[in-house]
Amino acid sequence: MSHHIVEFKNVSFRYPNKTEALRDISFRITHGESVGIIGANGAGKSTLLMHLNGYLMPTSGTVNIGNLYLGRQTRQEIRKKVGIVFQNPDEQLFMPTVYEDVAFGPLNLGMDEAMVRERVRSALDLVGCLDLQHKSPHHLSNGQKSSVAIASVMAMEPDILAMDEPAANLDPRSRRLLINLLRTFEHSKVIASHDLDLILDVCQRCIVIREGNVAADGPAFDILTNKELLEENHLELPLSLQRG
Amino acid sequence: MSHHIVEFKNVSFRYPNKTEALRDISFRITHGESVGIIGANGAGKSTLLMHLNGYLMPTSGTVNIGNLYLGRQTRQEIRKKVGIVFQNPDEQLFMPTVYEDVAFGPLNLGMDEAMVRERVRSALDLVGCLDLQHKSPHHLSNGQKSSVAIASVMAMEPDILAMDEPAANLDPRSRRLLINLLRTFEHSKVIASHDLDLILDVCQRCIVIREGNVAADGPAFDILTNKELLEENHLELPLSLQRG
Amino acid sequence: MHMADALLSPAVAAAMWAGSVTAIGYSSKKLKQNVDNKIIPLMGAMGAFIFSAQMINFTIPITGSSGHIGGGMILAITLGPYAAFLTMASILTVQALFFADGGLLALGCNIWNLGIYPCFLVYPLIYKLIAGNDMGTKRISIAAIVSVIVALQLGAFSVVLETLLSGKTELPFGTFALLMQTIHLAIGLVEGIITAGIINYVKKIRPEILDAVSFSKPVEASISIKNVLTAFVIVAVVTGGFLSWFASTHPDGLEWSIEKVTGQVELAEATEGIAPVFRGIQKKTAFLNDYNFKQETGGKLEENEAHAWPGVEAATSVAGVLGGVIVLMFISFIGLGIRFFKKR
Amino acid sequence: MNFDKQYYNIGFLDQLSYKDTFVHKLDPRAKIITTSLFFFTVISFSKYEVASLLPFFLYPVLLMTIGEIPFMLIFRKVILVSPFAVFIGIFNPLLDSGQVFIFQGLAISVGWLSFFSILIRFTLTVSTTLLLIATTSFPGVCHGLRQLGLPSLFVSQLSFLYRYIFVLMEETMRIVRARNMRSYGERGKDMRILVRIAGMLFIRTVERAERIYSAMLSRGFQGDMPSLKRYRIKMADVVFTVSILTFLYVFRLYPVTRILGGFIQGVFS
Ligand SMILES: Nc1ncnc2c1ncn2[C@@H]1O[C@H](COP(=O)(O)OP(=O)(O)OP(=O)(O)O)[C@@H](O)[C@H]1O
Ligand SMILES: Nc1ncnc2c1ncn2[C@@H]1O[C@H](COP(=O)(O)OP(=O)(O)OP(=O)(O)O)[C@@H](O)[C@H]1O
Ligand SMILES: [Mg+2]
Ligand SMILES: [Mg+2]
Repeated sequence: MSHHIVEFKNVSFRYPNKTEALRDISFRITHGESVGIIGANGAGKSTLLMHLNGYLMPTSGTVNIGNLYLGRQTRQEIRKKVGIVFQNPDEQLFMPTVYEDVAFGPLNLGMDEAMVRERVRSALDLVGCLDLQHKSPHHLSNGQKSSVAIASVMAMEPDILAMDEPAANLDPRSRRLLINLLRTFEHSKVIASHDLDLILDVCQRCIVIREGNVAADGPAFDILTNKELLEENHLELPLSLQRG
Repeated sequence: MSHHIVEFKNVSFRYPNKTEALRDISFRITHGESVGIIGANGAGKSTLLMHLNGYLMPTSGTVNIGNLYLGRQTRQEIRKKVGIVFQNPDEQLFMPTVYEDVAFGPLNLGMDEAMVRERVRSALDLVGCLDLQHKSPHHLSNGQKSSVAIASVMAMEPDILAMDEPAANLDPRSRRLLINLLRTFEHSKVIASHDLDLILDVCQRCIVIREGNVAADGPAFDILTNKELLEENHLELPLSLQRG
Repeated sequence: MHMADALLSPAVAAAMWAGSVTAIGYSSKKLKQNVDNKIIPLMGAMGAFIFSAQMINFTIPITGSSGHIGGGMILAITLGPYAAFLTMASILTVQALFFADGGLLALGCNIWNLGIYPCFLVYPLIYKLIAGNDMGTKRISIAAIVSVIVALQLGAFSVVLETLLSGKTELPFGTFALLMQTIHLAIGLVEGIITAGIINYVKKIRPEILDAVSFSKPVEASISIKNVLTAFVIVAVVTGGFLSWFASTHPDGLEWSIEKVTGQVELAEATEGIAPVFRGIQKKTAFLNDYNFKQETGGKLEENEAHAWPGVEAATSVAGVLGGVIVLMFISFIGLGIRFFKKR
Repeated sequence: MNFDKQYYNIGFLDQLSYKDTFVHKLDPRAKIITTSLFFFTVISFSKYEVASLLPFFLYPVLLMTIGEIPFMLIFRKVILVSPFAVFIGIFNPLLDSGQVFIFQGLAISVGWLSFFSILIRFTLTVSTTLLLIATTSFPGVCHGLRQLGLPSLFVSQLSFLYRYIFVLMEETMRIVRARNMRSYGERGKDMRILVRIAGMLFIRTVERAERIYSAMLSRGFQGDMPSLKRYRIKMADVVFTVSILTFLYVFRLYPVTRILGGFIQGVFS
């Protein structure tokens, strides 16, 4: 399993409207690491995550995922390994019912019905939403949608997990469930969030992004207790460390 | 000003798909109070807030806002008093530029151009977005959109302010700005959020919603330190009180 | 398929613009009278939806370049004819401005071809008729597919008429029409299926939307059958007239019609002072009278007619070419000059 | 990916339109009027006209240079949309085969003339259209249309459309991405899924429109969109309009290229 690495080498990305969202960014995540990506609004966190399975392709530089270089040919292969939960759950749920939505990925992998059912059940159970399975996604509250979106990615059992602001809509218990889920997920994971307490709980390592580049990279605890560094990046100490 | 009360009496609400989102809920908010609405995902917080200006109408029971009973005739009048910031800023910014958007409300109130300009300026200043005034909403980052949406509601100088999960997209610095803004707003306010630290900072009183009903109602500090109560409701101690 | 500016004559462009603007004014008035304001954001958002839906369409290869995902019909079914027409007009406006799809002059034609037919003819006369009021899945599907096809056929045929009436192309009517109608039959089928699918999906998930959204109730009642019939008669007269004229044995009917439609505009202008000035200048500059325009030996009669067109002479003379090149150089200089001074 | 490109195309033209040059500052009405008359002038030439159309490039070139719009952008978009015009026009040389001599011994068919004429017109009209939007901004155009007398309901709804194109397209883009992530190649991309996605987008659009409406109501909306007077006719607008109209008039009525060419020829002969 040592091949589930993620490596960015001098990656730049410019949106077609000329916004330079990533500038010559490099880092390497080895197998099993859990990495938090933090930074101000507009720093480039989401853009970075979208490179992980080739929704965006670097304008220059190379992205290496599990020993495959990201390119038009390898994209399909890479998508089987990397599961991404996006910022807005509404955009991730497109099937008529929760069940069908979570089953969509496994079905496309060609599994048989019984196995799919099992996968869906366990994924929904993981996020505590088993009782929502016959509801339609637009009849859910925001937090319920987020949980289902997480389940739909977990049902694919990805080798590398990436999440963009996964806790924004969750109530504290679902957030705690998510934290536990992330802690028990033993492969590599990359989490972008403003919820620094979550990062502190889940990640060993933390990368601070500023204007599309790495501003700091190191053990999560060191970075998240460095008040000065955080404030330079429009961040604050994790709340749990603020009054303590 | 003592008439800016908000009173729900035995309000029930059922969505067209038969989900009972509010069940016989009653509470009363007097003038100048700041009230946090907390509860699990799907408890009914957003549904409750949408009753405040008649976007949804109770299936049974009465809603009394500033001594007007919510009904099809009074809705228009009530909307002038209540400013609501919904969860998604994109739905709230509908004019071509930030300036026009913030000016929309005051213009509809029939003010003259000079006064409108003054209102817009001060509202944008409040959220630190004065320099964005000639931009189009689609050129803003998520966090900036949230801030402008807040300004567009503040420009109406509402008597009662309601916000649904206002800090979800904001980075910690913008969140801090919002907290300060809310603290200086002296009329009644109702804030629904999972960010219990924000509630603790801003609200004196706190209402816990469970399955569409009031599970607890009392001083914010008492409720937010009552671990047992919180956990029953899928909540946790505010993060800043957790490790301290 | 969108009509393009370059293929239009002023007369056709102006006529179609007049028609479309009138329809916009009329529909706005009707809407304002009949429907509550809620429809304004709804129309805007639905227009944006059609736009985005077209974009998904691009990822499937069958329809190729620019299938317009049954825009007109889906709007008519959900918003009612007036609102749907205005929304369609807006979509086409945005497309004309940002994608240069068609162009601004051709916008009149495009609004007519892709807006009027689906909303005011096909929706009330075909869709409503087939779908009826019971709204069964099958009937909706059939109604949607048939209507989209018919609407597209009408639109495509109009493109053919407008192009030929403008006289900028030499394509023979039969070939052109055959080509356009066939292509649009295929496109229409795909779009029809998609339209039917969307309507049925919505009906399954949130049936109340179709009822709530269907502002067609009050509006539809106010579409008087008389108006529809009048419109129909006009269309019938235009097409019928054109066809019968075409069927006539006139040997080069196309040239003739072009002269009738566009040539007269030219002539009218010519008598109002272009021609005299033009001739005056010609006399003064003697070598211009000696332009090198000659018929080839086998030149037929129609070439002689073409000869009489003022444009041909000017375009083909050495002087014209030379002058053109000079002017282009001059313009480039102006352009570069401005750039240069701005930089400093 | 075609879809993203289309989206960014809008975005890019949109961004250009927020520049602050002389052309950008003109009243939208001035630009709308001159541009429409420009179009009518250009297409009013006979179908074999080539040389007399060339001076009209001055107008787009002026807009482009003064408005600081990148040439390549416009050029590329003109090429991108050209197939239809080329397709229709290419039959002219085949079908209209009468020959004309340009020089002794050099003969071409008049069909080629009308084909070139179509291409030139096409380039002129398309580039000018794109330049209009790139120098005016869509809200500006809407404002101009409103002041020129189009119904307010139509114009309001047009500006809503524009606003929500950005929201919905971005949303659609993300949905397509989410689907691609879980569809492993070609599976899951068939028409049924397309229809479902479109259907769901439809529902969400309607629900969104309802929320927008409620946001509008809560800010006092009563049926008429308030409008700020953003533009007043200035001297610059009048000067601009009058000079462009004079330019159009002169170059429509006098075969300037021919006169010029003749003059040069005369000098050298
Ligand atoms: N689709 C797009 N087109 C053009 N520019 C974009 C696009 N999406 C983002 N940007 C720009 O790229 C930069 C990085 O954006 P990104 O979304 O990656 O930020 P982020 O770190 O995820 O911010 P947030 O914390 O608000 O989610 C920003 O300046 C943003 O304005
Ligand atoms: N449009 C809708 N149609 C049907 N049911 C709905 C709709 N919106 C919400 N519900 C249901 O109503 C209940 C209350 O939802 P609501 O959105 O008010 O919860 P909430 O407290 O705001 O949750 P969250 O914290 O996740 O935002 C939930 O059970 C939800 O599934
Ligand atoms: Mg982001
Ligand atoms: Mg909510």
